[in-house]
Amino acid sequence: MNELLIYLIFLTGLFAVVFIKNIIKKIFGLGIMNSAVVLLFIVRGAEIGESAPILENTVYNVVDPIPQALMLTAIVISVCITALALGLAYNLYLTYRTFDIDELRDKIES
Amino acid sequence: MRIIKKIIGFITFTLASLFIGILMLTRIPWPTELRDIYETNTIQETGAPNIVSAIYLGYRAYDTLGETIVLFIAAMGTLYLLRHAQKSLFIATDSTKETLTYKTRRTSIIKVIVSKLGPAIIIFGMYIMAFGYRSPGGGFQGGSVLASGIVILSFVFIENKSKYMAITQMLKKIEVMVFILLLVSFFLACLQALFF
Amino acid sequence: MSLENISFLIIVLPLFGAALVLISRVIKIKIIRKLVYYLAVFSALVLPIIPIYITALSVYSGNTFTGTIGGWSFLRGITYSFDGLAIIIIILGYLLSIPAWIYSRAIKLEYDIFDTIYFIQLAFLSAFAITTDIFNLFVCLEVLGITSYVLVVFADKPHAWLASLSYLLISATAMLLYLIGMYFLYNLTGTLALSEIASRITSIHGNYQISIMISATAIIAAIALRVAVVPVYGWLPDAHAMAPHPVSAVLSGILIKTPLFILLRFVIILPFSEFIGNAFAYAGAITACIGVILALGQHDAKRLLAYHSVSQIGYVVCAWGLALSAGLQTLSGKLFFTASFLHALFHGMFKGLLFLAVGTVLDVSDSRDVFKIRNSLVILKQKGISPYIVLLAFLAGAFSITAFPPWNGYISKNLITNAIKSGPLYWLLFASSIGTVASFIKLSQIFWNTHDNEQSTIIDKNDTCSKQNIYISIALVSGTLFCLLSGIGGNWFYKTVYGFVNSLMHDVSYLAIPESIYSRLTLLKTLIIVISGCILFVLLQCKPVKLLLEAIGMRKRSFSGLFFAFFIAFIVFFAYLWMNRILV
Amino acid sequence: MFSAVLLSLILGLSILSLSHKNLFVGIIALSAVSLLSALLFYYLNAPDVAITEAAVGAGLSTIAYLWVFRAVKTLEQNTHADN
Repeated sequence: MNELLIYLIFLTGLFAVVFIKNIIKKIFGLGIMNSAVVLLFIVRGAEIGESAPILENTVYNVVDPIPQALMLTAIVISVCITALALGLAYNLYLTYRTFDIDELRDKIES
Repeated sequence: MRIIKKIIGFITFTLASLFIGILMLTRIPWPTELRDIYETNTIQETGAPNIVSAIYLGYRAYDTLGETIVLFIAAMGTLYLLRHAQKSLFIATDSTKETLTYKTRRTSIIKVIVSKLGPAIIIFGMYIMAFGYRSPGGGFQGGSVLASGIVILSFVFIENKSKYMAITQMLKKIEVMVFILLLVSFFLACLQALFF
Repeated sequence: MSLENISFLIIVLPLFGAALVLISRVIKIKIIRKLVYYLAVFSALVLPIIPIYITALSVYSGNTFTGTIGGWSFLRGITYSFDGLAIIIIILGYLLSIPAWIYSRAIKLEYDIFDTIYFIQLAFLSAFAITTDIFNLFVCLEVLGITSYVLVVFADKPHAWLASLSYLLISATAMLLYLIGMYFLYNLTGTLALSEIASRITSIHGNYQISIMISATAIIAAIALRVAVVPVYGWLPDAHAMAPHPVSAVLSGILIKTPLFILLRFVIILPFSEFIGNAFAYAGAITACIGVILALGQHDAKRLLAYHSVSQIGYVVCAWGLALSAGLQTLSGKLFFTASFLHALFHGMFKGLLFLAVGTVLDVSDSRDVFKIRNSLVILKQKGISPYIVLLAFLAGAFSITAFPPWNGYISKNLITNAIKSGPLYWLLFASSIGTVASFIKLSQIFWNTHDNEQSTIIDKNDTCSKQNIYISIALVSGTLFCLLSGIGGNWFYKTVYGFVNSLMHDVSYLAIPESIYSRLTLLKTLIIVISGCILFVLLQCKPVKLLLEAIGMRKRSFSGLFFAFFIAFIVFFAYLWMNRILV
Repeated sequence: MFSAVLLSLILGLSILSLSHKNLFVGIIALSAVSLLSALLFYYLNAPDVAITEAAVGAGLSTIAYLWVFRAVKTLEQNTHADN
């Protein structure tokens, strides 16, 4: 059930990146896809344990810490990509006053 | 022609997403081997009760270095882009100069709330940084909380542009110092790995 | 200090250089600032040669070292391996980035930011070469990706922004697919080290075969996107044509090849690697052909060169795939792999040189159109740049890429084609060689003299700067010398690379350079290719052919087309693997 | 069950953020997606990821989006004023 929902979230993002023409929404789609991947790792990694991976005296049987550590990196990288893409989109908007990617290509190549 | 292209697009999209779906929906029992290894060894080897912090900043610190560098380059590239955007805008027309002085409405409600909330956020960020090894959090998370605290405060307290420029100069210096600190700590970690 | 720690200096020194460049930004006193800056450059570009040399000697004698970074025990840390593959890639990176860096002094840039990013890229090229951890591979790919997006942006043109944005969007999406593929492999095997995945995947191979295939497809497609093989090459011409010239040289020379060779680390862990090799061989040969056909229809000089990068990477991919399908432990596999790497190295040299030479011409003339730029020698002379050095560099590059005997392209291209011997792959590569000749005759038109429009060459001489021109000359001359010397000393290069490939397989048997490389037959073949290239060029002058090629080359491209091509590659590749499974 | 509810909320919000005409609504919806995933991470025993997602996904990236949105809005108003 959870995986199916995450898959749908991923598809929403992918659809936006491929088919929506507005650059900002493409970048939204990228963020959503990334959230879906992070959710996938965390949801599956939480299956094997029942407490947070912080060891104290009474804690045992923790969830898998590896996906969590990897996803920390993935989240930060995704935000960096978003920021750079936004900078590029803003510059393009400043010059051509549009966010539509096909229109931008036409204006640039003419 | 356009319609054909669109149909091809939809078909390929559907097929590719079907494959991704197979990958995401295959259920295999999650492996526990690495978890067990970390559970038994982390405290002896690193001294940090928080396993995620231990992995993020210890076992896989090399990944974190790469991630920090991605962050650094993205910040540098974005600032470069914005600087050039403003330059080209100034050249383009004189009338657009005003576009860069934003007229924002700062009501007193925002001012009061932010001036109370900002320091609290900054202290929370410092707490997360300092106690990341035993409670959730760590350097990066704390740093980003701290940064959002500073950003929120700067929304309210930067009145004119000259002050803003002074702050960017200071931030530039902080950026350099932090990068050097990062590298120095990396070197120290290397040395520690070599000699001790 | 042990040898392994010295080897890590290869990564640490350029990072240190990048930090020093940043420090020099905030120093107020001018002399100290310059001193720190030159120290940074020295430590990033020159100093690492010593650890590279030491490590290379050790690896060449069969002494590869592996371990985990930071000295943690095996499954916990990130594994690395300094082996033959890593060393040849590091050498490729350093050899080509030094001339490009020298050239970058001649153009207007914000040097501190540019240098920081350039050095970081150099450092992570080495990091990418040594890692054998599947997640660290992802991080390194992201670092290389983000540095190249930012470096493309340095051209400060709207074209470059759009090119960078399209590259960013498609490659970020592909990297997410990589993560999903990695998720499945971790779920299946419970480990991140590639060697460990390899040993576990064979035992569970039967049950989850389809899913393993899809995850392998996802990871391979994400890396193949960076290599720009046939369906997914769409981002490359824009990004490479719009970047500043030294960045184009680096992107074409280094950054599209390293992912291919590192892909080897991933592919050989899979149980069906020889099928993947076959698929790549055919994709490479088709890439070589399509790249040339598209290049013939181009007007923009740098875009034409970018399409030639696509075509030449096709040769590399083809030989790489054949090496994989023959198996790296066999003799012919090693031969193919060596030929593939040599072509990658030599292509990096001559394509970098071509980008720099043609870029110099484009900078001084008003147009980028191959059919409009004329008299460039005169203009160059007026600008104070020595026209003969530029011409020589261009000719060296053109002779190399068209595989003319003493230049280096001759060695590597003929190594590949002679090793293939016959079959459809051979003829595809043959056709693409003919097209290359025709296309470079077309490109050399920019140096032709016409006497009718003298007025366009009136430019005031005041904006010339002799210091910058010296940098251009140094870069171009050193590139020309590289091409010539590596062509003459091809035997030595072959021997060295072969030695590294041997050390990869823990094998010391030695194979001399195939005698047929300077044989009468090969020379005859070169002659045939050159003559038919000339004929093709004449044929291209007639109207209908020209119009057709232009219609193909200048066709309207859309952003979503990039994604459709990516999906098609994904589907076809998976279908190919699936068919092979049914047949076997 | 709780996670399924949260995930369907996230799905709905992400569709809203992509389909709504106003970019501002999209930005806020995206920020809400990040916050809800942070909540889910906390529920799934991943407090570190939750903090990061809340600080970075909902904080910093939303600020970046809002900055671009505001700049674009001012530009639009100025062009209208010029015309």
